[in-house]
Amino acid sequence: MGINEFDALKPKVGRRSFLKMTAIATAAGATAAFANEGVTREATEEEVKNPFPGSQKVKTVCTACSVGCGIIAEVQNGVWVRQEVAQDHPISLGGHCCKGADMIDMVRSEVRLKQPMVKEKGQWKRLTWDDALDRIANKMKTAHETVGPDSAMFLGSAKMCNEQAYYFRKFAAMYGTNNIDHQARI
Amino acid sequence: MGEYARMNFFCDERRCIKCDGCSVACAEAHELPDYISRRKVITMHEGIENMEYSLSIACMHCTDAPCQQVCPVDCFYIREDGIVLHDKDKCIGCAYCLYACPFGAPQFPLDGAFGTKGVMDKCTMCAGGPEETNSHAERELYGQNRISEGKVPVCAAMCSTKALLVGDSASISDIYRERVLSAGHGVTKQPYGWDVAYGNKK
Amino acid sequence: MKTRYLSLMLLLSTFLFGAKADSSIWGTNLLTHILEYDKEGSLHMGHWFTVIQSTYVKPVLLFVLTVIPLAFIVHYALVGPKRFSHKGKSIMMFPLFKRINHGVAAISFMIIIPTGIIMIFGSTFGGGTFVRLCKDAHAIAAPLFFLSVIPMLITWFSRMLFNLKDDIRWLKIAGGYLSKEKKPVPAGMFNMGQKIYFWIVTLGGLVMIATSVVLYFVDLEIIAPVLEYYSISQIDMLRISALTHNIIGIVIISMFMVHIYMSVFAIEGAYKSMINGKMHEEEVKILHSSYYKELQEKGEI
Amino acid sequence: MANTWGYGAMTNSLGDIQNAKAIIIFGANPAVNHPVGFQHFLKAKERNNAPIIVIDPVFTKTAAKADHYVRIRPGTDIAFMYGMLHIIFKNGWEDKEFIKNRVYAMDDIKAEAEKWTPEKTADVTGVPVAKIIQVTKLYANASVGTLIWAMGLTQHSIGTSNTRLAPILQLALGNMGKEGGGTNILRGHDNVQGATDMGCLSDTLPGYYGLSEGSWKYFASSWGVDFDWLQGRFKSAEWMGKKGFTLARWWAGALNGKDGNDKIHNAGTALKNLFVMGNGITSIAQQAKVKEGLDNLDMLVLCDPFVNEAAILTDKQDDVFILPTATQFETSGTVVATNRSVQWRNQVVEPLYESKPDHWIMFELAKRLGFYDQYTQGLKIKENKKEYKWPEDATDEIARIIKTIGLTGWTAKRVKRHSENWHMFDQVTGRGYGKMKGEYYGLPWPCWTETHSGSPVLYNTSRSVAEGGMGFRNRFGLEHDGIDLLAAEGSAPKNSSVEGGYPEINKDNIEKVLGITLTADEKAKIGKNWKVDKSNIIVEKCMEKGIAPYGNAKARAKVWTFPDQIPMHREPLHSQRADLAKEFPTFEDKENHFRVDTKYISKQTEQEWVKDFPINLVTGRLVNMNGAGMENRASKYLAALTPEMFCDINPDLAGRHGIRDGAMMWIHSPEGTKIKVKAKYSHSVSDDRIFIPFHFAGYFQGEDRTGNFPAGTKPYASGESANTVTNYGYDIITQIPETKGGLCRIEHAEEEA
Repeated sequence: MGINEFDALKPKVGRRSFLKMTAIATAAGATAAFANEGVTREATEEEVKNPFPGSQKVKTVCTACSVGCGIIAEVQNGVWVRQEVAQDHPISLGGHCCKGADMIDMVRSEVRLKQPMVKEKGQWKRLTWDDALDRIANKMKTAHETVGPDSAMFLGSAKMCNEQAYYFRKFAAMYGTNNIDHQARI
Repeated sequence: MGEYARMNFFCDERRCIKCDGCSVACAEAHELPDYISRRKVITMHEGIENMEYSLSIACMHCTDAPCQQVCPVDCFYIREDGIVLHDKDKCIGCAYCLYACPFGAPQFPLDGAFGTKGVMDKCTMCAGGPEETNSHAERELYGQNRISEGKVPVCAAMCSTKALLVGDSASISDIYRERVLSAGHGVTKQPYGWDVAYGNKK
Repeated sequence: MKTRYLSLMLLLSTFLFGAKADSSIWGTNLLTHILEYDKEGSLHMGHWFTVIQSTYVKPVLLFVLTVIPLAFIVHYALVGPKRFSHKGKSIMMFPLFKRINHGVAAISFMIIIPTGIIMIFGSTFGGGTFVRLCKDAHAIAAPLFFLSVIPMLITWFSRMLFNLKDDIRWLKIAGGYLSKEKKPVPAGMFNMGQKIYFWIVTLGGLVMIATSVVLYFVDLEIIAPVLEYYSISQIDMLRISALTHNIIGIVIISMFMVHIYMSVFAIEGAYKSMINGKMHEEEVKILHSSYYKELQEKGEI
Repeated sequence: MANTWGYGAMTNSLGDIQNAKAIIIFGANPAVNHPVGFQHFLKAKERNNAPIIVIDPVFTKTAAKADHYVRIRPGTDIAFMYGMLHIIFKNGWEDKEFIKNRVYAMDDIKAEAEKWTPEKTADVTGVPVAKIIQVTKLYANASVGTLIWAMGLTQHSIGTSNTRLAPILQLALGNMGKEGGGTNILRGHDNVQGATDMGCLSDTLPGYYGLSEGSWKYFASSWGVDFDWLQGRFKSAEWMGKKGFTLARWWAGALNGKDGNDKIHNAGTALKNLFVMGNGITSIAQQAKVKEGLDNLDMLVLCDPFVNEAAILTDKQDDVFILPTATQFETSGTVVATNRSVQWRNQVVEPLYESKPDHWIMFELAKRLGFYDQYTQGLKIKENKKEYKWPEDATDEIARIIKTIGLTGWTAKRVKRHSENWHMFDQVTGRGYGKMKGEYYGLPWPCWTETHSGSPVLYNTSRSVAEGGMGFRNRFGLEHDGIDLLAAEGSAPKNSSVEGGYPEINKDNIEKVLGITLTADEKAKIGKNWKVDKSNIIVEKCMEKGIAPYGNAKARAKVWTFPDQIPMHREPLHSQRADLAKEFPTFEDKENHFRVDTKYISKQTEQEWVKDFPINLVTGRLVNMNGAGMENRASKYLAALTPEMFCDINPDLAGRHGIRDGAMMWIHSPEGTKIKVKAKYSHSVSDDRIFIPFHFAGYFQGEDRTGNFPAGTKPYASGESANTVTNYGYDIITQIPETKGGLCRIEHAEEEA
């Protein structure tokens, strides 16, 4: 079978095509990654069909570095099905490095920690949230009462959002210590 | 430019910084197994001043695709817009396309009987394969079909510095020409016009 | 000897498996391959592979597959098969080990050759599962062939050495197959035709094995130093291997067809000697006259 | 940097770099660390012909795109910058008008720069004289140049001096407060600017309010809690005002000075409980000490979406809690990018498995510790609600309280609107179009009011305050040594009612400076000064008059409270040049430095380190990972790019030690620790230094500890942590570890049988 025998598989040639793509290219201007002028073919009904019917696009922000690239997450029935391109984001212009392009894998990685665990006598044991928090709080409370609040050290994160970071600081303050820090210092 | 323009990839080596955004975006978007790299970024003369450059490489969707010529089972087909695709149901994993390919694009999982090469996998320019467009079968075999959704192939769309361009050759050269002509004219000015006729006025 | 030989093969194959760790095909050497492709001063192997593979391999094989059987039909019709008396004494030609050896080789050929042909004409068979299975069978039968070709080479080596006097005369009369006369043909235990076939199949077969190993493992670390010495890139080695494999393959296919024709049609019942190991006296006397004389001198007859 | 002109943050934005006419990148590798941001650099190069000058010990991917690459000896950035200043002053390339009007004590810098002739600079930095002159000329003569830096400048014992001299260089050239100029520090993590602003630090409260009683009182009342109650939570009033341990040296607190470790001053107790939330403490310098610290803890709590590798590093057998937290995509909130602009991060999916968001854990713990009501009171104050809504109410709480950096405008509603309409902003200037007109993308702080546009370029006097203009902050008094610290006449922001400098606005001077009279009602409402004015009247009035609430002063080149009043070159503690270490010795040892005694000169002179450890050790990042790398190594695609720990080594150096490409090698540190890594030949490093990435963990001094992972949580790649061999040494002000100028010794590792 030669080049031209693949009629069944070949899209029909037509004028009305790639309309959506044109829109994207225009919006992104001269630096757009995609150039489409002159390529025309009929977009069949099947092709414009969304592969993930009923999915929603959620605008969010990459967690890798401080550039703050936009990420568009496509969510179907509460499952993040794929990562879309935020071509219109004013800082990233749709660009991602490998970390950003792989943000979805952070959520769906198979090696995530799946439940609270504690190490007891050198063995990892599963426990419930209530159990875990009770035990931690007990220890902290005892330490606060006996040796004082400065026996605790809080290491926060530059990966948290502002609100969480702020509440982390507040937590340390209300626990009663200034032993709190995060990654700005490394 | 007629309506038979061909779709191409182009990597601007002055801009490529080997961030591997394209290759990971591709792997992630199509959920490839980790031994398949449809796209990869390669650095030459690493660490040598004024010599080092990087390039992103995948199937280049050649006009005279050698893979298509040598394939014993004719599993390749070239779409009207020049995208070179293949039929995984036909492919026998003989790797002749790999031998013919100048770019090392075809990839083979070693999962056949007794470790023989399995069915070939390569860049589809995010255009899927011969299965019904956007069907489950197509996504399983070839990954997303973004072209049919009117979307840009994911590698170029996610290129961090817009080094990787994709589109029909005329438009790619338009973009590249604009980049070259606008050199030295500042970011806010138009590349053409009277205000810059005699160089860059401060 | 056999066990030692088998363990050697096993060792070799495990070693090969261990060797394919870092890819030089898809790794950082990729760009060098790209630069090499059809560049001035390069081997132009990519180009040659594409041209030869896309333009010549199929037609040539098709030619071989049609013309040779046609020639046989013509030969069969005009000259006809040679018939020998089955009455006389039979002479033990092939002891059991050799017969088994030959049998294994025959089975592997019966698998390798048709599957090889099917792969080359893959598109005619529509590709897909059937051809893929053929490919797998092709790969599985290859070690079988390798297992048989080595002892074959060793045991028949001395008998297959050329004896110029007989062999050139044999060639001149084309083995006597073009005439219906039963004149003794100058040949030892094996005639020139058999010798040519033997050397092509064994040595060519070894080349086929070697190239198939290169093709099978894609990036073969152990040959890297050799390639470096000759400044051949791994991908060019693959291309050379694939071309060699196909060209020699076609030659072997044609020789194999002759071999089959000879044993089944041209000499009636000849194939039986490979089953029971015996050949009748008349047949030996005519077709392997020098060997017959040798036996007579030794007084075995 | 904050000590130079008021705020310590990137002054311009990434998009604004496109306006630069020359770019110097000092100890940063944006092509690898901020690849998407680097496109703006490339555009400046392409469209402005802006030369990119990279000054780095290692030939990075950024250097590969640069016009000029300067291979500098680690830890000599100050020498290099003084060398540049020497040439600039000698040729009169400095911006004299700018210095006169807006800079204090530049003469001191000039005097110091006198000493740094190109020859001297070349000797110290290892850069050829011609290259120094060429680069300086190119940069000084560009109409506007931007200066970029990152960890390469800060992670030194003189890191603070580095980050002071770089702004001074920009001040001398008058590149401050201009589009395409500025000092652009590239932050690391996605919200490192935000978390810093939020005061996740041991020496400040949110918004850089200090630990003084006044600040605490302001916060106590803003949080809706009783100040006495809050003070009662602390050991005593004294400890409420003391800086705590830092991330860099908390382990000293756990070790409590035993076995000759540095002494601590921590309210009479060692650290017992460590509570870690999303912090890869396996990438802190001195891993061996970190491990010891972990082993000595009473309880270790690690909250992370993946297993924090501290859990497998420690030999501690009991009370190691690992709690699964939601990823950032399973919770919403605001994040601040490097250019001070805020974005709303939407929740994408519900937390998977049993994971819970960070704040849920904190709230639950607060409940159990008995201060939940006080803890959440601040969320309800604004609208006097019964129930709060996370995170919107927290966002508004922050906006309500933090005035210092002008977060008043960052209400949840506004931030969300920006992120929803991100397509309506210009990529270069960040200006909004259409309905977003009059606002800059992400409202870069200071965003003074709920209608303010945000300030994309700090200290830009060519814009009015309402459009994001301002002078330098008046933070260090009105005069010093008899010299007026306020800006000179004519250097006020556009449309200002005052032409020259003015002090920061407080209750007493507001009427005088602004030339207004307040009503009695207003007078009753306003706070003591603009920072603690809950009514926000001061700021509102200032906006009307085009006045920046924090004043308009001069930037200072001299910080009279620091050990080095002007930045001075000092050799790293482990210097490759023993002779220079004598000429430029480091600081005196510092007692009670963030609660722990820290060695400087005694470490430097302990022995001639370079004799035994001749090779410079440079650590850095890889493009496919960040931080301790756990979350990236948990992705199979990213892990596949660098499946194991390696060391970039020059073939010459490797050859001298008999190390083949791909062979294993040992790296020994002066601290007596070692790591076993794979050698990777690379010409990017010269033959006196090696480069190792710091994203790996799981192995410790040649020992594979990945067996300690709970089943099914082992990442796809593991390796030695680079920080096992980073050297002792901490910044004199901030205690950032000196990981970028250490020494080491290498040897070929024998293959194990």
